[in-house]
Amino acid sequence: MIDIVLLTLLLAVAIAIIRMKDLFAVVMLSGIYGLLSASFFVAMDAVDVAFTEAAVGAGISTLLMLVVITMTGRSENTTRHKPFPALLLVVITGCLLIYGTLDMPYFGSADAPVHSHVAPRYINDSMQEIGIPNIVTSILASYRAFDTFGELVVIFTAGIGVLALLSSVRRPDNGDKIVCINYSMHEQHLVVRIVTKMLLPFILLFALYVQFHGDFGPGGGFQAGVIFAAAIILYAMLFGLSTARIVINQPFIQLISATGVLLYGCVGLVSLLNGGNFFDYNFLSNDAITGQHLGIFLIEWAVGCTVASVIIIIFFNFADYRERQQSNENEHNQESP
Amino acid sequence: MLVAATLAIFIAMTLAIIRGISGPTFYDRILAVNMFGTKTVLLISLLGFVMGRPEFLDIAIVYALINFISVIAVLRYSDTNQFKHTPATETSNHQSTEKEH
Amino acid sequence: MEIVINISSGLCLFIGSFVCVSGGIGILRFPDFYTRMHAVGVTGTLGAGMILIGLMLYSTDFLVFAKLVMILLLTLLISPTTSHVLAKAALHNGLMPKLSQNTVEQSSLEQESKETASSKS
Amino acid sequence: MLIGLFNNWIVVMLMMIGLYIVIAHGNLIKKIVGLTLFQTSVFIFYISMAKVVGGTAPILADDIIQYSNPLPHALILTAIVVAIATTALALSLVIRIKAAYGSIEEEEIQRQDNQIQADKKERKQA
Repeated sequence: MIDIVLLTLLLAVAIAIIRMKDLFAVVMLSGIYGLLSASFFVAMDAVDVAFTEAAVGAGISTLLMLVVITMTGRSENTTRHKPFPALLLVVITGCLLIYGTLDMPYFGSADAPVHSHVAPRYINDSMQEIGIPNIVTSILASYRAFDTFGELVVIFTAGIGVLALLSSVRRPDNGDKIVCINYSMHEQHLVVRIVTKMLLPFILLFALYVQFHGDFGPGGGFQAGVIFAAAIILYAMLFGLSTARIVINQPFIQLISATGVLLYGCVGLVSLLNGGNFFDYNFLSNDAITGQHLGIFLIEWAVGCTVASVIIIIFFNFADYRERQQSNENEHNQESP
Repeated sequence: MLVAATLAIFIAMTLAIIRGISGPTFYDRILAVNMFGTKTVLLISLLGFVMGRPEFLDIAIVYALINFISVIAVLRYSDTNQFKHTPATETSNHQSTEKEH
Repeated sequence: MEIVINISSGLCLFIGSFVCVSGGIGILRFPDFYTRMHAVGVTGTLGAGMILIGLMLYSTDFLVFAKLVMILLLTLLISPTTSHVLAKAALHNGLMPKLSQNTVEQSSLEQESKETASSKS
Repeated sequence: MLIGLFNNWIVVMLMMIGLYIVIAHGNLIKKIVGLTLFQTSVFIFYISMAKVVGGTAPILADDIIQYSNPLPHALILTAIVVAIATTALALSLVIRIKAAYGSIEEEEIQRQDNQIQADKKERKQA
């Protein structure tokens, strides 16, 4: 029942997104869309996914789009090209897909093909084989560790891509002006600054809690990384990018992101050298369960480091590019009259 | 009572979405998103109790934090000229609100 | 004893949901941004507080109780802050409250007081 | 049938809305939002596939027999983080396009490209 209401709301928001011309409104609605889909994931028992989607879909992705909109302009061109062929194509594809769903098993049926293949083994045996209660974590970090390694490398590569596209060597003489912009912008936000100072230690502690609690409840490296990055982003937004860069400078964070991937790979290599398969944690220690615990612990740390640092890198570069653009514009405005 | 409270939260969420869509100024939209976020925190807490496993309240904490961060982000990055409030930036016909301006 | 707790938690939940719905109606029906924000700011904190207290009375586990307390504290801290920042940003970026026609003088007065306030800060 | 397949139909509609935005809108940011809708619809599809009626979240506890399927959860969890990373890459491309062309409307970019091509041809003929 809950899922039907949530899905209907999702559909309404999506239709509203098509019709909006103001890109700012589109981004705000996509934030609502992220929150709604995360609530849907909770209603579907996917607590780990809801955790991630809440932090990523509703928080970070909205934030990044917002930063970009402030650089690229807010209003969309009203003319759409070829709306009718597009509509026709979409309707035909949609009808075919709906025809395809008629053969699908009904929602929630326990004998659907998905539930008959490997899932029973994960549910029944993971406690004996891995020894941690959260099945999602044991699948993610142990049974399908190689998969997760691939995903981590994708995230790392995306971070490198953003660096390659946006980063530049900072000219030292430009720094003062940027500090000036920051200063004038933030001197009035006293209340938020104080509240943020109170909240920041709590957020960082909570990220660590999520990191370590991932074996027993919803959480783990991905979520902890995103929450940690969100805390740093909050700091950078309110206290200025240059201040945040003093806390976490660019080479350091780049090093951390690479270290994460390296650590992940090394865990696999060590288990290979100890006589097992790649990512076979049973061989990390004399006792199989201890080995599994050690492997999952290390891998969650590797994931957390890489995710946090890549998201921080992405945000820093976006915000940095924006500040450089703004200071260039200011210079231009000062010269032109 | 839990189910009734969940229903009430759903109604409040729907109203917030309507305000978020219809808008007129972009502050109304931020307000709607903010309210929607608070209601989502409550919904998640309630859902935990309705579904019988209330130990996953960590998610609600994350929601509260993320909601704060996104509102701060919106306000932090709305300092450029294109977000200055002028009647020309209005998207719908509620412009009568700003006649005095 | 159990009955008392059940009734009081039900009462808290009922008050909380009523406040939440009235806040929703407020955000939809009020004429301009500031009054809408008033509706959301007041009902958001109160409604969330009542519902969370109701859930606390329901909870049997200590950890669940502690997490609910944490959410309540966060809401009490965050919700007023966001309202404050939002109103301030709206005023700074030139969104004026909707006033009835015969209080235009008042609006100019307000403009002045705003300017003095911003020069002070 | 209506209740049994409702989730799938909504997923199809969301997916098609995303596809329509990607095809029919010229603004690059809107296109990225459309892609996000498309991605999220896939996530919803997987997660609603994993649900078992009467099951609870796949975190083992003593007194629970029926769990939802944890495998799609693990897949989607990583997919969400990958989605944000790729979206960020796309957004940074948009920033560079804006810097190079001064616009993020597809038609304007195409027009400028054609202009450059035509200029080159003219120069060659000359």
